[in-house]
Amino acid sequence: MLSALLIMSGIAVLLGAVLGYAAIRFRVEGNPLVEKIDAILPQTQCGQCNYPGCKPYATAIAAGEADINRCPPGGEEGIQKLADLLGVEFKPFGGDTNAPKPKSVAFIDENTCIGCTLCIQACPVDAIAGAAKQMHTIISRECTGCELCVAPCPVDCISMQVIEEKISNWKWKYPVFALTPVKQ
Amino acid sequence: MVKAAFHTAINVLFFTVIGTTLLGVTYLQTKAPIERSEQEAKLKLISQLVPRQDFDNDILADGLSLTPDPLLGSSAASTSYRARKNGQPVAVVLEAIAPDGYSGRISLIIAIKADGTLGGVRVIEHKETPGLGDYIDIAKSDWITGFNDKALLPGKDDDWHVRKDGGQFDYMAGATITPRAVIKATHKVLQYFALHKDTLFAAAATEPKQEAKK
Amino acid sequence: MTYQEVKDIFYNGLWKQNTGLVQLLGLCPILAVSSSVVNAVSLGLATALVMTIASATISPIRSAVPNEARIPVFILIIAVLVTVIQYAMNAYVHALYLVLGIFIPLITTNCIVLARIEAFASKQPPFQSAIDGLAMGLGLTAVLAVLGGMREVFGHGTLLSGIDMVFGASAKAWVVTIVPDYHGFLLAILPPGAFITLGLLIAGKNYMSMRAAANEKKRIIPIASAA
Amino acid sequence: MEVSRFRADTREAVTDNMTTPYKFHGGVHPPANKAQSTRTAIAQMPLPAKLVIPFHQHVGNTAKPLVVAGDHVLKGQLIGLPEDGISSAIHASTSGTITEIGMQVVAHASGLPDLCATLVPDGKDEWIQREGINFRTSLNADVRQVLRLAGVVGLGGGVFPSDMKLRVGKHKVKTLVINGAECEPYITCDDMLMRERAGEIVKGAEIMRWALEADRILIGIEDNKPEAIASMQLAAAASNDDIRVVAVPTIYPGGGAKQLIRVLTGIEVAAGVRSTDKGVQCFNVATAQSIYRAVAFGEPLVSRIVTVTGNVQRAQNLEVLIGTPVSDVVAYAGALPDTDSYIMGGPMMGLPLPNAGVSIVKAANCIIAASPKLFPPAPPAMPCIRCTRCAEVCPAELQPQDLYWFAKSKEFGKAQEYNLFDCIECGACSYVCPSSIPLVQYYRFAKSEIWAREADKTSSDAARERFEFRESRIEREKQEKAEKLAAKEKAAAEAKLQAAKLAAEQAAASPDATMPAISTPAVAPPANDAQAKIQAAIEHAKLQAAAVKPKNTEQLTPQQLAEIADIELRRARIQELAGTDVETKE
Amino acid sequence: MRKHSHPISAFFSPFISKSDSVSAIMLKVILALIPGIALYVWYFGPAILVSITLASITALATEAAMLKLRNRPIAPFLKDNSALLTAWLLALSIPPLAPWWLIVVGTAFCIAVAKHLYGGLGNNPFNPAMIGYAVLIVSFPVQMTQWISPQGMGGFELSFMQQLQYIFSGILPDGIKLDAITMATPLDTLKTQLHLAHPVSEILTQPIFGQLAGHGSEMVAGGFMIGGLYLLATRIISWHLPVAYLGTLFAIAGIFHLVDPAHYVEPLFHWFSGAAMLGAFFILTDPISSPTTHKGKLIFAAGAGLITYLIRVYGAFPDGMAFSTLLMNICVPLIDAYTQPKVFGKKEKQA
Amino acid sequence: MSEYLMILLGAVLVNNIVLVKILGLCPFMGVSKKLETAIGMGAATAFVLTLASGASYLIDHYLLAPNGLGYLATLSFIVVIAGIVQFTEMYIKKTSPTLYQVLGIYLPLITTNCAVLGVPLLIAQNQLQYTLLKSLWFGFGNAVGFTLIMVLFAGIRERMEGADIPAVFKGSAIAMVTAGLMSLAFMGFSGLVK
Ligand SMILES: Cc1cc2nc3c(=O)[nH]c(=O)nc-3n(C[C@H](O)[C@H](O)[C@H](O)COP(=O)(O)O)c2cc1C
Ligand SMILES: Cc1cc2nc3c(=O)[nH]c(=O)nc-3n(C[C@H](O)[C@H](O)[C@H](O)COP(=O)(O)O)c2cc1C
Ligand SMILES: Cc1cc2nc3c(=O)[nH]c(=O)nc-3n(C[C@H](O)[C@H](O)[C@H](O)COP(=O)(O)O)c2cc1C
Ligand SMILES: Cc1cc2nc3c(=O)[nH]c(=O)nc-3n(C[C@H](O)[C@H](O)[C@H](O)CO)c2cc1C
Ligand code: SF4
Ligand code: SF4
Ligand code: SF4
Ligand code: SF4
Ligand code: FES
Repeated sequence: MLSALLIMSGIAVLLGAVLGYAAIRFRVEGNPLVEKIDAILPQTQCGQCNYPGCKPYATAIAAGEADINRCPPGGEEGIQKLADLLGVEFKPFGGDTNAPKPKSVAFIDENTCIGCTLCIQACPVDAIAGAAKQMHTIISRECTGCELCVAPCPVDCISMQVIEEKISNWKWKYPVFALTPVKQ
Repeated sequence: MVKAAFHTAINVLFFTVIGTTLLGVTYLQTKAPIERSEQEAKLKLISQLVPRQDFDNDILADGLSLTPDPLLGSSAASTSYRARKNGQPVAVVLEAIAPDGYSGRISLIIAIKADGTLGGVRVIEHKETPGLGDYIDIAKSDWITGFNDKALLPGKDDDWHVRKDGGQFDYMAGATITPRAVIKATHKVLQYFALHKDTLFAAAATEPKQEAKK
Repeated sequence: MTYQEVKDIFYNGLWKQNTGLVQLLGLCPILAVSSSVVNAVSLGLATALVMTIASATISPIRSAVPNEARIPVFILIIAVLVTVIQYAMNAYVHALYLVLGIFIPLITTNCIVLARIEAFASKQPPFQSAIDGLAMGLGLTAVLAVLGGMREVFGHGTLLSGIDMVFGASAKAWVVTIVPDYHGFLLAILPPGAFITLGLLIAGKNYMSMRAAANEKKRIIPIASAA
Repeated sequence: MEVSRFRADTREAVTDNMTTPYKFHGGVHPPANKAQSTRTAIAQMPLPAKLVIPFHQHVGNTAKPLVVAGDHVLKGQLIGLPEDGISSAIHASTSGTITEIGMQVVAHASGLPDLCATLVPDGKDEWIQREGINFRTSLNADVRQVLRLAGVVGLGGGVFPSDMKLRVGKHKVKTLVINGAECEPYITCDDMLMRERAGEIVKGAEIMRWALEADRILIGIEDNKPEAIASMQLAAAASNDDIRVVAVPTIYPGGGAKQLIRVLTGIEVAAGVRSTDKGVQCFNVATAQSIYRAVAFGEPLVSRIVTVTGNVQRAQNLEVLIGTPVSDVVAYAGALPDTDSYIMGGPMMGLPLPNAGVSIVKAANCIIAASPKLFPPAPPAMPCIRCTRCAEVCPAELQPQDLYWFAKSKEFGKAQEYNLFDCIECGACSYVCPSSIPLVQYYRFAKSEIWAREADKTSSDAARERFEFRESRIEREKQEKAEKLAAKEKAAAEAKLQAAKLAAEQAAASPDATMPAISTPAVAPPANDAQAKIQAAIEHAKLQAAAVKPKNTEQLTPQQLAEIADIELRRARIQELAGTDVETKE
Repeated sequence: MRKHSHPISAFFSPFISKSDSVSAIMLKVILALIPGIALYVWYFGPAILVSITLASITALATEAAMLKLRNRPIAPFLKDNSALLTAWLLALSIPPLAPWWLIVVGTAFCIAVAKHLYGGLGNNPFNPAMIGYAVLIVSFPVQMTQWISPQGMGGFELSFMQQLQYIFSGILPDGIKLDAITMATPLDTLKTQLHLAHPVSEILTQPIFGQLAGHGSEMVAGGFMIGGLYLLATRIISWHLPVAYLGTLFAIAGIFHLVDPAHYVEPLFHWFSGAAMLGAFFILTDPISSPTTHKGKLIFAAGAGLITYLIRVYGAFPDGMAFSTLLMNICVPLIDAYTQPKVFGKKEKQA
Repeated sequence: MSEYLMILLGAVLVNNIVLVKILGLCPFMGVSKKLETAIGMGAATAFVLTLASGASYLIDHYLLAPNGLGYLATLSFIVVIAGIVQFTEMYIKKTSPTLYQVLGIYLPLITTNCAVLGVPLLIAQNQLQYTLLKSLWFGFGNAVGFTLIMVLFAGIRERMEGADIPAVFKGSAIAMVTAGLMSLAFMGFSGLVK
């Protein structure tokens, strides 16, 4: 019994010392996971995930506080990528998140705009150009479609327009198999 | 830093000491029942070969360590147990190994009565093909009981083969390697017994660790 | 703690987060000792016991353990519990002890034990933790029992063989022969059979969950898209 | 076997010493079906009643329209100006009136409309004034500018602006390859062109050789076109340049630029590598001819030779004005009644036309009238059985079955790893696939998805950058504000020491005035009255304007500035048109 | 116009094609089995035809049932002949006199589990027929070792009716024992006898051995080889697999034989016994479960050859064809991934 | 020499720790979705397993057995394993931050890998009568066996990503079946090492 205690104590003390040392010597700093998650998020910065932007959402996922299925702009594909990265199962959008919408850009009705600059302040990616009292315009190439500028406009001159399919952005479709009966 | 390490060490130490103590206590508490269970298990096995009513000694205490012998197929020392009634030898239980099973060694225990007939054979461990070669296992078939009461008869060595090879033992079609191995091993043990009969029964029940003379 | 909470924990452990079918933890014993119902259930119960006690023990002391020593201390406690159970089994159900062999000490590294402690017991009060440990352990036992039953019936055509190891020789009569004169589909007893049968079980669970989900949504999900 | 036939043929065909015969991996031998359309000489297609000329007929940016509806144009008049970067010019194919500039369905796989000019001919076919230049006394850049404004693009199917391909790069171009292989079944436009206008082709090749400063010219022609080979040899012999006509084995896709270069020179040009970096450049024979016409006569590309074949009564080659409706062309050749669709290009790589109303474009080397009998629909696709027949015929030496597997399951990263972008979409794999899998479709799908994703990625990276920049800017401003505030307070405190209470109050109020109004509109607009509402908002905005300085106008790119200017201009014009009554526009 | 209302239509380039269909390819492979089967019938009686029939029926029924369960169209897949081919190969690898349920269980298992759980034709990582064989031999070793003796060599030759009766009811004609109609196969006999420490030269004098390997079975193997050569000639299989497999087997067996002829038979014995020929031309060549690159095929088949030899000589099973195929099947994805050929223009050396 | 070869072949092929001995299945199932992580996990486990075999042999042979303290086997082994895992984590973090990033989340899981405790326990049961060197070698063999199977399995799983697997079998169910068929194939090696 005594020898048992001695031996185990010896092992334990050694182990404890190693662990204690390790804890200080090799403290984890920063979380590289956040960057990886953030790289997957679409950077629309829309806040539909209930976090103030993509990075905070990424941080929350990394900390295990948020589910991976809360970003509508990322679509199911985004969820799949997050699931792959984190080694968890794919899950469909939760009931309370907005359904993913087709990609759109904001459009300012130039004749109504009063140049109030409120939308400029709302846009998270500086995609609206214009000076005070002058008409504002959306740089559509830089607009992420987050809709954050729509609400603040006092004259309701901003509308979201679905990006329509043109020859320049047309994509080849997935070939359909005649073999598989499509069950509805 | 050293302090933190120290703190962790103390913590682990604390739980280790408690755990070890608990284990020590458990060990002491279960030591006796475990020994009893083990002996019971052994006895149960032996009594399949030598009926309990046939002996009256403490058979497990009457052990004899045997040096390795080609006839036993063993490469390490093994123990034999002697059954006696009223001090008279009744039977000896030997461990043996059939090295040439289909997929490896087959461990056997073999009881030989004092008169040289087999009390019985049991397979303790084998790796033969399930469903084909494993009929030597009493749990699968009673083929192994075919050895009961067989003995070495002068000039009848040819009997110690499967029927296919001209012997007296049955086999299952499609798997003869396994029975051949078991029969051969048993045959050899009987030969060992014939050679060492006296030493096997000689020693008194007092000293189980005593070596058999060669 | 309300009745509903307890119910939820049990539902979680037995079905929704089932260790063998969903979390895929604790697979080694599930696959290795499920060749008969008796082996399976025995080990399952032993594991459940360890989980219950371990969860209940660790929950109150969790704050006393420094973070970097967490896993070693937890696993140390588990190891002690397991060894105690191992010796008890050796003493009182010796035959079973021999059959289960190395898988008894290996309860220590059964992933689900530590996983539950990390995920649940180290965050919840003792009673809840104990219930969770029990529920998870019973979930494991349930999978083991079903798997053991399936493999035994497929493989040997019997059920409950080896029951005498637990309840003594008289229990031999309890063995049920499902298919008399069965040829024995050995594959089911062998390791490949273990994997494949568990695969089928998981698929079965998926099927039921999908059916339930489909019923909920009141529409049929197309099975899969393209060929 | 291939090699030996190659040798035998080339020995006949090549006058001077031969280039080493190389082979490329794979390839298939589909039935040629070329005899039908080579029976008659190239004919001139009569003027159609209406031409629809797309502004985007080439690789690169859409040309910028220079005309508006109602304008009268002459044949060869520039109606589309090349945009910056890769682009090319568009011309009126005949004289007449532009009746519309608008979106019309064009010959594109999407079946979507694109910007086109509709031209109703006046029947005079009156050329605009034009004149050639002497290239030998010009600068390379000038010649290329001529080609750019003449709208010369690759007529081998690639429609890449030819002037871009004639730039002299870092690497010396040793060999100029002229592609007369015409490996696709059915198509004979190059064959007929070589038979009838070999001299112009060779002259065009001389211009290109000069521009590229290449050492020699190799003209590769498949050995199933002996007449073309003979005619080209004759023309080549008349040239002073080092020109060799080489008969190459007939195998599809031997006319692919990479394959032909490999066969003629042994050089392999990998995907993503410019062939000029390897010392070769490749042009189609028809391109050569149109370069000659553009340089020597100032003639822009307003027509091309089109093979009309398939389910028609009179399969033949026609010289067709760009913009002629396909329906006119097939009607001229006499489409048979069971024709149910039209293919632009050959049966291996061609494009099914969305309808017969689309017009002939510069890429249209062939129009095949298709009937279910001629091109029976493919049997339903079965799963891939990994038989690797596709890999055996793939000229790019890919593993099409793997690419298919990844494309099918949308594992695009893997597909790229397996060199998806090396696929030249030749269709040889689909041609031999026993499971009848539309392999090329899968590759096209995967490629366009990957492109789209890359675009998404770039824009999301840009968005992140801008977002982070904005965050840091706001942070900085906050800090500055706080500092200012602190300074003011300090000042106020000092003032208090010296001056009266009133003065102190004034000092305390002043920071409010300089604060940007981030809060919601404080002025409640009068209900129901839009005019008043806006008026109020304007008032409000005016209030803010004093404090707010636009925060993101400093770092705009020139493009963005141009865009804004553009919009301002339009706004001004709209306001001009509609008066100041902006609201009524609603 | 043809279905152009939507941008996606089934009508896309290439518009022409020249190809066998999948079912034609499978049919040709089935036909190529016929010489071997004919010789099989000649030497071992028509029982094999019964197993083939049973296997075919089971395979088609299982295939149809699984397709139905998976909600896939049934007709095109039933007509692709792949299930039939699997069935034939499985039937050829189990003892023809095995009870009827054996082949039924084996076929149903391999079609349902090894093929359809993975998504059916084209998706299975393992060779279905060999999965069937492996399942049967580990589950029913007794039944799987009752090989028929060639031309009544065991003492009695069953008539067709008697064979049928035995397969379906397990009843033998009066007075005939199982031993009289079955015997260990050549490979098995060799193994047993070597186990009993007889030298090769002595073992091979037993009547069940013929010129090269087993009496009769060597001819059957020859028949499969002829069928295999037909497949090679028609380019349905590539040479890499059979050549690498037989070559490796020959080389290893040759080395062992040269070193110790008393314990190791000559290489040709290995070629013409067991399933080596069948395997080299029909089993390893299963396109779906073998690598697609040339180098990969060589590695795959050489590995299979090596493992076959090891199992035959040292392992617990008399023949290693099935297990070596399955073991190499496991490696296929990695082999494929690491043997990707360099593509056009990206080779190290340029001409 | 040939004995060592047999130990290695036995551990890697014939008695493969995962497919035949059925140990270490949780990481086998959990971390085999991607080839890259499977390789990393395999390598890290291999390292710990080999070291643990040697260390526990030493403990068992020199500390426990002479003092009749067999009942401390599980406890002492697992404590040592936990220590080695921590050490490995430390070491990797220090020497190769990139590898650490790949493996980071999996490293602690090694502690609860049955194989890592199972192999030392097998050695301690002493049926094999190994020396220190052989124990290390045996541990290494099992480590190689584990890694090999992980990698091959991950290869198959990656390929199956594109397969048309019935919905109910997608994911872990078909992975189980695959593991079963692999295990079936590995039965072919039985008997190779007697
Ligand atoms: C998979 C397989 C496993 C076998 N396992 C055994 C076995 O465990 N024991 C045995 O004696 N024979 C076994 N055999 C049969 C032997 O190979 C050999 O055929 C048999 O022992 C010879 O018996 P016979 O003399 O009755 O023909 C097995 C055969 C096969 C194919
Ligand atoms: C599969 C394939 C086949 C081709 N066949 C021909 C051909 O037969 N003749 C030809 O001139 N261009 C052919 N091309 C186009 C050439 O690759 C290349 O784009 C052209 O020769 C370059 O000349 P250009 O810029 O003058 O068109 C083919 C391209 C591909 C991908
Ligand atoms: C995977 C597979 C395994 C086989 N196993 C054996 C075997 O173990 N022994 C055998 O002799 N024949 C075996 N066969 C069957 C032979 O290939 C073939 O049927 C042979 O011609 C039968 O004659 P034989 O077995 O008497 O040589 C097997 C076939 C296959 C496809
Ligand atoms: C050359 C060739 C060999 C084949 N070999 C096998 C085989 O060994 N086993 C099998 O089950 N199917 C075989 N098949 C059939 C088919 O590939 C098989 O059913 C698929 O594996 C099922 O997805 C073969 C097919 C071909 C063309
Ligand atoms: S929901 Fe919006 S803010 Fe949130 S992660 Fe997605 S894009 Fe970013
Ligand atoms: S312009 Fe509007 S919709 Fe677009 S990014 Fe800015 S705030 Fe979002
Ligand atoms: S030809 Fe078709 S079936 Fe054959 S490997 Fe290629 S894609 Fe698959
Ligand atoms: S289409 Fe692409 S993959 Fe197919 S053969 Fe041509 S180059 Fe190869
Ligand atoms: S239970 Fe063995 S590794 Fe998880």
